[in-house]
Amino acid sequence: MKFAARIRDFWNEFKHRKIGILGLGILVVIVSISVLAPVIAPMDPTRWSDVNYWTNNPKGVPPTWAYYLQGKVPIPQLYLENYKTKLTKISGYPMIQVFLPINYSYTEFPTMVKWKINLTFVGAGAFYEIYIMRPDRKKITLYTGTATTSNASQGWTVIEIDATRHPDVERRIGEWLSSVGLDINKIQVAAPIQIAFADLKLLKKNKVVPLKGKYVFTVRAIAQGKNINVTQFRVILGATAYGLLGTDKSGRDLFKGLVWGTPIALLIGVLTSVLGVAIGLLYGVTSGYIGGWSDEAMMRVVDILMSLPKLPILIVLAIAYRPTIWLIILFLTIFGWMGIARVSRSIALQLKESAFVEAARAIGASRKRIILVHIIPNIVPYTVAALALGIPDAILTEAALSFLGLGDPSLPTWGAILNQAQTGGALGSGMWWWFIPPGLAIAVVSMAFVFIGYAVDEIVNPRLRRR
Amino acid sequence: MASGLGRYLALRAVNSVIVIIAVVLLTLIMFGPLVDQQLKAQIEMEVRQQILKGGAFGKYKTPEEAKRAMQKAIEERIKALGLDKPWYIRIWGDLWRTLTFDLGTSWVIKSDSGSSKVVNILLERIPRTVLLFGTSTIILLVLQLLLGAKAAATPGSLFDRVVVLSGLLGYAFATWWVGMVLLYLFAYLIPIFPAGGMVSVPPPQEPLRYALDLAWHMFLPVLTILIVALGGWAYVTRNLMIGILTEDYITTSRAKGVPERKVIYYHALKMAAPPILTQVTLAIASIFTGGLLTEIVFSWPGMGLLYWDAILSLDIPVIMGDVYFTTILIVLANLTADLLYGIVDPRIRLGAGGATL
Amino acid sequence: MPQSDEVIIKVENLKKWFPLRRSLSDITFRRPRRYVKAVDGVNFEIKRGEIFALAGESGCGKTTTGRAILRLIEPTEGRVEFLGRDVTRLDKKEMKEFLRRKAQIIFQDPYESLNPRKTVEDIVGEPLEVHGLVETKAEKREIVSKYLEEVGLTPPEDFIFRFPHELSGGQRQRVAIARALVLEPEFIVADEPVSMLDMSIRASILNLMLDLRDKRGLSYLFITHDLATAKYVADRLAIMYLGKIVEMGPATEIIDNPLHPYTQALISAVPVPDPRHKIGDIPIKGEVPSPINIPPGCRFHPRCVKAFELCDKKVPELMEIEPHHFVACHLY
Amino acid sequence: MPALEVEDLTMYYEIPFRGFVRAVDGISFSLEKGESLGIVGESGCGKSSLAITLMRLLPKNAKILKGKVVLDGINIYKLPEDRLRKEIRWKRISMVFQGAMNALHPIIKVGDQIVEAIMLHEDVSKEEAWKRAGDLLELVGIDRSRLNNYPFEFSGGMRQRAMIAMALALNPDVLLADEPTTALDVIVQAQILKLIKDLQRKFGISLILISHDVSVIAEMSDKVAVMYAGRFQEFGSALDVFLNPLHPYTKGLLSGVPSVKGKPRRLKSIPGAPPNLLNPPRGCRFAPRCPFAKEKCFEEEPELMEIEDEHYVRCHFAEELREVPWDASE
Repeated sequence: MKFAARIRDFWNEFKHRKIGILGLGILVVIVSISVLAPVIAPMDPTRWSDVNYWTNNPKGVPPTWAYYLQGKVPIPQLYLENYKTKLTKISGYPMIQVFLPINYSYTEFPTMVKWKINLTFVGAGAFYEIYIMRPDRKKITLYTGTATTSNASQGWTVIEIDATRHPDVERRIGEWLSSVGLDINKIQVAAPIQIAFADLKLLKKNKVVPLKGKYVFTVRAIAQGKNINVTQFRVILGATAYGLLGTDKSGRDLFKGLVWGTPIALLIGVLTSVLGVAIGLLYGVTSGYIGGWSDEAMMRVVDILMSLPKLPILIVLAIAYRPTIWLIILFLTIFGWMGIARVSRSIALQLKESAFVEAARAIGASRKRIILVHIIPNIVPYTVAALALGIPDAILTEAALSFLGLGDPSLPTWGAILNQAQTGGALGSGMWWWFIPPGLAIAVVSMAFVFIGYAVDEIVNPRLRRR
Repeated sequence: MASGLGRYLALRAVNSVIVIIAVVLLTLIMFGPLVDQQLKAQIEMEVRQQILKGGAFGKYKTPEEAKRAMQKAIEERIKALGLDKPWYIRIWGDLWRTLTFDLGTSWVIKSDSGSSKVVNILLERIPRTVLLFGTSTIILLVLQLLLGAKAAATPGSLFDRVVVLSGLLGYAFATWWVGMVLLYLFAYLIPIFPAGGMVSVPPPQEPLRYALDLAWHMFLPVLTILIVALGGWAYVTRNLMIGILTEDYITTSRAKGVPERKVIYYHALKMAAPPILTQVTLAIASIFTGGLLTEIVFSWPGMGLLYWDAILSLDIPVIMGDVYFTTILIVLANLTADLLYGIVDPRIRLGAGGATL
Repeated sequence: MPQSDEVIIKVENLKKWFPLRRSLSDITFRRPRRYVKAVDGVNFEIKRGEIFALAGESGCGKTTTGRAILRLIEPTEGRVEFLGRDVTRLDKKEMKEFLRRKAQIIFQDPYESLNPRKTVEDIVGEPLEVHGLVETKAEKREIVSKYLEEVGLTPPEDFIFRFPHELSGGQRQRVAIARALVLEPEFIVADEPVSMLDMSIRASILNLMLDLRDKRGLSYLFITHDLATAKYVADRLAIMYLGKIVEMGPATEIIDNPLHPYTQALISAVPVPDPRHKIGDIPIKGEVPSPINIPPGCRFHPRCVKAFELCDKKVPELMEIEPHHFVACHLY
Repeated sequence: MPALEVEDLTMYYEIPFRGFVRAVDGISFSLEKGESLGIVGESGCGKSSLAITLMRLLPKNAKILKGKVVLDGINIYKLPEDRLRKEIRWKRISMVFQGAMNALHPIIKVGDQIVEAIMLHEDVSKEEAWKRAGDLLELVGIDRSRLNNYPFEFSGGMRQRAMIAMALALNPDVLLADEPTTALDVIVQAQILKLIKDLQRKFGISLILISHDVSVIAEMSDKVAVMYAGRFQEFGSALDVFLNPLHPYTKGLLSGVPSVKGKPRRLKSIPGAPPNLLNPPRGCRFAPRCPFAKEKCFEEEPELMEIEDEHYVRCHFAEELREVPWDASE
């Protein structure tokens, strides 16, 4: 009852502080995001760094809304799977032709072209060719290949190719261009494959604009044997914008990364800070209450730990151990308790000499009782603010470590995303959606705790109040 | 009676030495096995090359014999270098070598002048980092004193609120990220500043132009550090000043007819200086580390960028050397702050407890 | 007055020396450790039902004496006989079961002596809990209420749930007295119990203490810097200077007829609430020396206006100059 | 013409979210040259607020509602800030604070602090000012060589002496001493009080002494004001107020003060505690604690009335209670 009353008193003070309420509001939002992450952004967070996981996403495209803001309509991600098959024979060998048509009516080029073909055949081997039929009746061969098998009776192959920047595709397009009297090296496009969608007349006038109309992706395969079949033919045309926050150069959905970064940041911040405060409190109180020589020694240890250069040592530890998130929390905790220890000690020293502790000794209270009943409860309020301020500190330090590429490599932490942005040249290629949101997220989460900490500190530590 | 300050500084110096030794020992313990592995692999390769190319290979009758001879030669080399002894014995030698600036050779990274000696690499980098931080810290100190004092003079005013808020926000933003944003805005979107580096390529020859070019390159990184740290520092000063401005001696000053400007910028600020310096001691390491990362963002070729390069190429000797010198710089900065503290506060200088009872 | 001849507490040659921290050079040059001789050989006794006041300026050792008697700080030397037992030799268990129950203390600052996070009930009830004297909450509340009534905090139900910051200074001091009484002690050290309180309520606290003495036969060691208060409450009075008692005797006798030059100076310095009285020159020289470097001989001699050649050589003994009136001065 | 005249001075503090505290409420008095006025009151009665209000040294959240402070014919509340600073402060009215410990700047040399006061107001050379500072230290019984010391090298008593020396540096007309001896031991207190008294006589300064200690006020003052809840409750000559108190509060206060002189008597206290000035009681502010209070006292606040010649009391029943001692209430 007394406890409840104290909480109510505290709340009455707290609710007058706009900044504290703002912090609390942000906190509620980020906690909700963390809890709802599997619903908002379904994915397996441990596969963040697994490039295959993101292979079908467009690479490095901005958020959809940014497109609309510019008054443009982005191309959606197109998955083409409805193909038609035609089986014939050529020189006695079975030949299969597979057609995948698309009515392309967009003003921009697809950012990515990928296909996946499952080819089965009976015989020694198979020859295949992938080409595109354009609305202007021009045919561009994009890729050719042969499949062989050691098992003479049954063979199969999967042709999965990202044609966007594939050297073979680039060469083929170059050949086609020179056949119409153009030089691929003089044309400015984001990816060579896009030329396959370009309006040839305008291209000759140095304008790279898509040609609207019906395109047909075609696979033609001939088997050196009795039989041939295509069991799957899928073409993915990459969108020019993606989701709420776009993708990075590996196609990772940055919105998902941002969402999943939230619980990770909270976990790191809260756990580190709580552990640090608990250790610091116990250490400080012990040191201060015992006093004398051991206090001196314990405080010297704190002094030295405090003067250690935190980041360089974390770098060393991270390189030596290749840490998981738990190990990082441990390392951060090691560096995160000394401040509290100092404060707790100095308060413990004051309290130890205070009249009410002396009064407790005079009535015969044991040392244990004095520490637990009279000293710690009087220090805890001071540590609440430190607890709140320790969280952004831990989050920022972890982010710094991840930014250096030394975080837990499997998880989508905000620092890791920023590291990828830095190494991926996000600034130079103007991919603001890659590095602005994660940094803002770090700041917003940190702000929540800084604001709450400030408000709490003003209440429990009234010396800072405006006079 | 200078013993007060002397004793105080001696204590801090002992502390600093312990810190340096602790950091070096820690890096040695952490990296010992890695370095060993690398060294041994290198020896093996060298010996193999020697035997294969030196024509000695033909002397051996069987491959086994050759292998045994090779193994023996490798072991001899290892023994000669003392690598056969366990790490906890060798570490003291390594410690001594490190402390005396014998930092060995790098694995990958070379200095601008082409040297592979870690010391040379670092000696090139340190002045650049010191330049960046020295400039930032001095500007920071001066501005925060002015802003903090002005905010404290009118607590609750708009100006004061801005200082408080920017102080709080300073806790929340990662310096290096702010650097990324500024760089994007002012080097890519509106290209008025260079996209990185310390000087243009090729650097201007005339000293004045060189200095201007340097300043132009320094502008954004320094601004970054200021944006993030200034609010926080000013906020600390403001809080100290607000406390001080309610003290009796300030009332005395006002009662004496001291102009308000002098009350704030002399009487009160003088009193705030020692605790501000204490705060600086605590903060310096954190801006320094924040700034090391800022170097990376701005490709400022100092000790921070060296961390980045060394991490990417896993050049352990360079990382060890960088850690060592970072520690030394931080320790020196702190000692300077301590020394200044002793100078501005006569109570420390003359030894506390000077009052007669 | 329920005063008897039974000696309840006897202090013999009590000393408390605080060692000074030795600097590095002290250790290297093997300089002897130096001490703050806060209490340096104090002797007195208090009878049952007696109020014995210890007065002096700050730093004279009066507070340290009070703490050392209760072993809230460990005395360096000497004997404290309390109810026939030597307090300085008690072990931990005896301390708790004997000294901590039979002797209590009231502090100067009622704003500091109560834990700000505890209610009045918890504060007053804590001694009962520590000593296992109550089993149920109801029992505790009943006893706490009884003592709150006794110290004038009525009705007790208005106070038990309050926190110290919800009380006035006088009320807090009453809570502190209730806490001291709840174990039914026989002896109380009152360390400047009214000096932090407003003038208008001091008398009520002093009167409460006097009433409790009359009702319960309590004995007090009353520590004060204010001789006017000492004269009002004390039966006997001792004046301390630099860790030693310089004069001791019946309170009115000492104040109306001081013999020691220091006592004389002290009394002449006390302001009087009468506009016809004006402060004159105080017969004393200089300032109090540091208790680290105590002057040889009579420790008051450098400041004494009546000092003669013997004073810096021989330490004067506390001697009975008039019946029950002890003075440590070579003049007598 | 009186050296200092204060009329209806009213000052309040604004407490965020809570309201206003009228710490100084309608204070009027006048002080002749060379006269000393003692203001006595308990903690929170507004006596220290009165001191800073008189000097116009108000904190940011304090506002003057009305009133004037006339010093030598000049209303200092009408003066612009910089004239006040240059012409009045320290030159006309200087101050000695409580605490001794903290009233001097801790890390500026004592000499420099005194010199600063001199040079702010007088056009003298640094050497001249330094010499005068030395003379002032000697005047208060400190060796002039100690000009070079910092305050922390002084004892409490010496610090207060140095403060007095600084206060006298410009021969002020009025010296305001706010609890000048509170943190000091009795002997030092007596010495400092004696020093103030002697110097006041010597230079013909008007003294305003503020203290919670009834005895100190009695020893030092010609006139006495008893302050309670932001208001003067009784005002008159020291002899009148102390020997013939008319206000019940004064009676109660005096009957609770022990003395080393005279026969022991049973001391009496005043029940209850001072009111919270955020919500002062209606009517007489002392009524809730006054054993003689009647219905009228809770409804109507009395004026400060001149009951006897030059003896003012703020009590409806001062006349009726004239002969009634405080004890009668029990």
